[in-house]
Amino acid sequence: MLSYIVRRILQAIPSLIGISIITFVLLHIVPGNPVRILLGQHYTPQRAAALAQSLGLNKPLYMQYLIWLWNILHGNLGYSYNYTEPVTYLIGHALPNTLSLVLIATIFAQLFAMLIGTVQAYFENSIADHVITVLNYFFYSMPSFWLGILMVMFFSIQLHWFPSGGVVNPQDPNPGFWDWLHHLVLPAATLTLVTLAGYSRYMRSSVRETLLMDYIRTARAKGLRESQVLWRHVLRNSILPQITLFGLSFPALFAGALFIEEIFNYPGMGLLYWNAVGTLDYPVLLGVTMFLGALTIIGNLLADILYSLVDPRISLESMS
Amino acid sequence: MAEPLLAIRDLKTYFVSKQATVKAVDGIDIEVDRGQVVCIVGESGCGKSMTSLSIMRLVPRPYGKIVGGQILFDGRDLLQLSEREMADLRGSEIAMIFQEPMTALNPVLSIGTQISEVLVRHRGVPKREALDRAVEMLKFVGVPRAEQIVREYPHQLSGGMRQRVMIAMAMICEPKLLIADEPTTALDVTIQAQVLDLMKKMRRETNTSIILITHDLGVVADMADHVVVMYAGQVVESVDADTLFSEPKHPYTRALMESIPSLDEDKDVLYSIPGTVPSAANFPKGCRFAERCPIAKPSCFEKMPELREVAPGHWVRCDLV
Amino acid sequence: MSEYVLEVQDLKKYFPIKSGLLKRTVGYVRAVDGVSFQVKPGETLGIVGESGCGKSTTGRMIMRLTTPTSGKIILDGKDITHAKGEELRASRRKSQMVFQDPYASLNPRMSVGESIAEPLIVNKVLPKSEAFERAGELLKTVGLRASDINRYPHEFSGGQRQRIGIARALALNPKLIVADEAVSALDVSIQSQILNLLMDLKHQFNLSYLFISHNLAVVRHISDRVGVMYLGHLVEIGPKHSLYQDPLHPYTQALLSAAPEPRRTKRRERIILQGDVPSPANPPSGCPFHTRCPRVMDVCRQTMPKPVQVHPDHWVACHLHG
Amino acid sequence: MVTETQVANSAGEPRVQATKWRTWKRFWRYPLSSIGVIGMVLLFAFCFVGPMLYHVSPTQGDFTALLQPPSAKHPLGTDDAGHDVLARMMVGGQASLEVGFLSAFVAMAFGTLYGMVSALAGGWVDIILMRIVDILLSIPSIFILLFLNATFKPNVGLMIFVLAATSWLGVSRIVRGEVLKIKNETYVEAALLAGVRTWRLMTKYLVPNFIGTVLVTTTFAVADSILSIAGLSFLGLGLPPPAPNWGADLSAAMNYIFQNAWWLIYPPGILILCSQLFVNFIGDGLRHALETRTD
Repeated sequence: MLSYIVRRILQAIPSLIGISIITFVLLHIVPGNPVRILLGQHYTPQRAAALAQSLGLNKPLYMQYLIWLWNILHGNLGYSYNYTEPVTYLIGHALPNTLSLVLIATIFAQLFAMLIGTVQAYFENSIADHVITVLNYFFYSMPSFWLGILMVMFFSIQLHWFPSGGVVNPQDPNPGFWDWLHHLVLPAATLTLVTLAGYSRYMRSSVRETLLMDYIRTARAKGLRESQVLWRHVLRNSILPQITLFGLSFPALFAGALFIEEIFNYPGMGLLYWNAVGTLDYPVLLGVTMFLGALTIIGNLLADILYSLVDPRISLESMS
Repeated sequence: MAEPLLAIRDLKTYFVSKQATVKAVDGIDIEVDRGQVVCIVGESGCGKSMTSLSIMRLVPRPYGKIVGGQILFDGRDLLQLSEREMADLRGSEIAMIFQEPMTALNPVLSIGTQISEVLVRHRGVPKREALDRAVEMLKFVGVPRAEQIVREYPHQLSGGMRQRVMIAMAMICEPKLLIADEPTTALDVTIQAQVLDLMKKMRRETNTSIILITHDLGVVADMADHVVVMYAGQVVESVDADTLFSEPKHPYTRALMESIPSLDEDKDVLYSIPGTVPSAANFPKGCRFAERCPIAKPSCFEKMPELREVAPGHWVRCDLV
Repeated sequence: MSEYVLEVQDLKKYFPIKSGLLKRTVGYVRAVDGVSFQVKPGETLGIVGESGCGKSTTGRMIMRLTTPTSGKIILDGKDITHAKGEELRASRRKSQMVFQDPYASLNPRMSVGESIAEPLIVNKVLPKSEAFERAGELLKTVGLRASDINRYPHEFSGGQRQRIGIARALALNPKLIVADEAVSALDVSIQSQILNLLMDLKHQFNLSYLFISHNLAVVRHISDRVGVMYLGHLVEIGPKHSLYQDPLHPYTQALLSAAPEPRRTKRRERIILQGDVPSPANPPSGCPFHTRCPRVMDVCRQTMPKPVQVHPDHWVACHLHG
Repeated sequence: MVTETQVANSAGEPRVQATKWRTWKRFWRYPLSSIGVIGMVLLFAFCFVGPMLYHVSPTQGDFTALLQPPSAKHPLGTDDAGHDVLARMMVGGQASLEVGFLSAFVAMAFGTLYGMVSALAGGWVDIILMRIVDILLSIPSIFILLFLNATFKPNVGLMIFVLAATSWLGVSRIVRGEVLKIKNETYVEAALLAGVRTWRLMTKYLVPNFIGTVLVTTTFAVADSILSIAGLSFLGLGLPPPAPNWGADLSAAMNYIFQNAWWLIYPPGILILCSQLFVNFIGDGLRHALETRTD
């Protein structure tokens, strides 16, 4: 097990290098000059040259990359051009917010999806199945940013149940856990709803397929109660594809979080990136992309480990 | 003569959808005595597997429906039982094994769990004890290293071992009736011999009645006390095994025997039954075999023959014998 | 003109087992481990054995769908073991194959006429319109209607599809047809139709067959000579009457005794072999059958027996003989 | 004894239509397909035919009616600059639909080629090509889109290219999987034995047998692209103003959320939602039609 994890992490290194090269090249081949943006009205050729020198932007591209790579090996993601703070510091503040949003949404979405999908598949073609199918289509097709706005409109502006944005109440000198949770409800609910629909569609077809398997017929031929058939025989097999989906859905979740952070003014990775785009803040852009790439790879690794725990046919050794 | 353990009377199992009604089983009568091995033989699509699933009341939903008849088991009509009562019988009084031992076992549960859960469910035996009994049962069906096998998973076993596990699972509650649906079709000849041998041993030692469903007349000759030949959803011949092989009466049974190559006899040309089985969604009104029958008369196409007793205990659905 | 249509010499196929980070080869599955035999013109050689014995791999190597690890395949006097490109294409006009699964062997997106005419068109034997005409004739030859050429595979039953597959195999007038479990997926009544058809065609076109099957009775019926395979080895080969009446190898004896016969009167004493076939990834030393052999001797565990001729043309590889 | 020719009477079998038509029939029999197709036609008509019938400029403000709820003069109300919302909705969808469909088809073509090459080449080529796809897939595409749009001045052509550049990945993976599966089918082996060469193998054996799956994937890619454009515009990075766009209008509407300007918030959202729904319906219809080819 441990050797497997180590090996997978070693295998992730080329992927991470790949991500960094792609992002790095992409950032530097596009038109636009951060120096010009940073200096704004104070722009003069001399100042620009000096600034470029101090930022290391006058070196050849491969040198810039190697320097950046060297720094990263020392835990240094560079300094933001904009905030003059270390990128690690900025990410350190943004990451917990995004992670709590994304993790809470995935966990809730997965749990509800399992429940809903199972009920739908088990009572296929019942009224409940049809109603849920319609709702699923609706939320599956719903753009997250529109749903976010509607949530704010109803639950915040009309009903005053939840705040419309932010992480904590800025007026409160020392906000507690409940305040934080109160601010998290709407963004997390929005992200949950838009991901839930996709998961539960998947779960429905997965349970449907499992129900047709020979071993379910065997379980019934053994006289097991329907609840036993469902819990012991159907569910364990049906969640297998769901686990893979969990691993694969990280990029989409981060994308969804980006819009939600924007709407709810929730200072996470998405908002950080979004603000950096406008000013071509290379170190921040690179840092955020690298981090999300790494998280995606970790997510896949987690999913694989989880999979091997549930499915005895897969041994971690044979998967590499 | 004592009352049979199982008596199927005029059983009809149809698949009903908007487009068509498929008469998979169309009015069959079968009796199984205690300790007897009854083979149901026929080609694919003749309704033999649906018969077995009907006895278990496991006809695939939502389209499959038992539309008529009786299944009297030990004096009770299974078709009248509630779903709950039926579940109590399955695995305990009537057990079943299937053709594909790979897909019939749950891939994510250990062999031990899958065998012992039957005991836990029907006999209320505590889990630990049930596991011990599972080990004993595995030894009984000839599985080597039984103590380790209970902790292993289906994919770690060979086909023959999996079928032994299925048999252990089916027999652990000592059912009165075992239904085996093509239990050796997926196995190699030498492994098939092992499994058939095991089933004979089971029958000897537990006096369980067996319904063996197969398309292989060789297996029938090896195992059966009584044989039921099915064609197009109906029983066409029903007789004790010795008579079947010495004096087959129905043209279909005879044709079937003639079309099999032999291990020690030269045949220049095999008999072959012309055409194909009529579609179960659209049976002809007369005899269902008439179209392919070498001795059919015009009357055969007009009127469906009854299953009649042509000699004591020898039932044939043909008016010409 | 050579004496044999097909000659196979010491044919081997080892599939590498790869493992680890760098996908190193850690061992081999010895699917076929030194098989030799010949097929004469107009002869049918049957190959029987249980699953995993290497009979299908042998057939696929002869068709060059799998590349042999070592050994020689001589088709109609020409060594095709390492044939490539056009040379291989030319060799395939002399040998064709009939597959097991009649449902998977036809392209669902092509009409049966297109499927049958395909070898004629791509080999530029006939122009397109004539190729289709020929496809119609071939359909008649295998007992279907010429008008069926425009229909699609899903409109046919399993037995009919198998006929279509046979018609396709006949299109190029091959000398040899390799039939890999060609009737195993069919019901007995359909099976006998196809067997009769194959025997008809053999006389009509003077074909040779390599007939691979696990069904002993079927192989006996169709073959002139029969070879028995076990764990990648040909353990016995001989004329069918000699082999079925007087099986020499203990495995052949067990196999024959285990095959259920549809008859109640005469019953052979059944030899029940113990255990399963060993894994070809880790075959036993000496004779491959010694782990299950009821008549095993010390020598069997150490040395691989050499084939010896016991009766005319009847060879066996067993220490009990020779 | 029965002879061979007697044996093979294939009489009494119902005629079945050829494969293509059966698939079509299955598609139309699926209730959601027709809703999707009709809905999509209506949506196209709304965006492209609508402006020809409804002659109100989407970009010229009516200064007598700023931020007005629906009225007879402005059936869907006006925004803060007095623009007619209905006119903006009609014109605003044009680019979304164009870019959505075209980019998905560019992605389909490239992804199919890439996946097929990868599967057929095998070995190291396959490993490297797929590793590239894996790496690209682990970067959330919206981040790349954001960045590209922020630095280039986007136009329709560029948007098609940029969106196709991120959505071909999924197609290539699916095609590779399908080709690997079909490559092992017996009918492909039979084709090899018949002497079929690579090009013919690809066009007559591989493509016809996986094109259905690709079509389904492409349909869902259309939905994704339309959503991405709306999303980018929502973040202010779509096609540059003054050209109206659903996403951009929704973003603008957010400023009036406290004034409860619902007529600004519902129309663009509903239109995006409908475009997604209809495309998903069509995709599911196709999937359903292609799922069980033989029964």
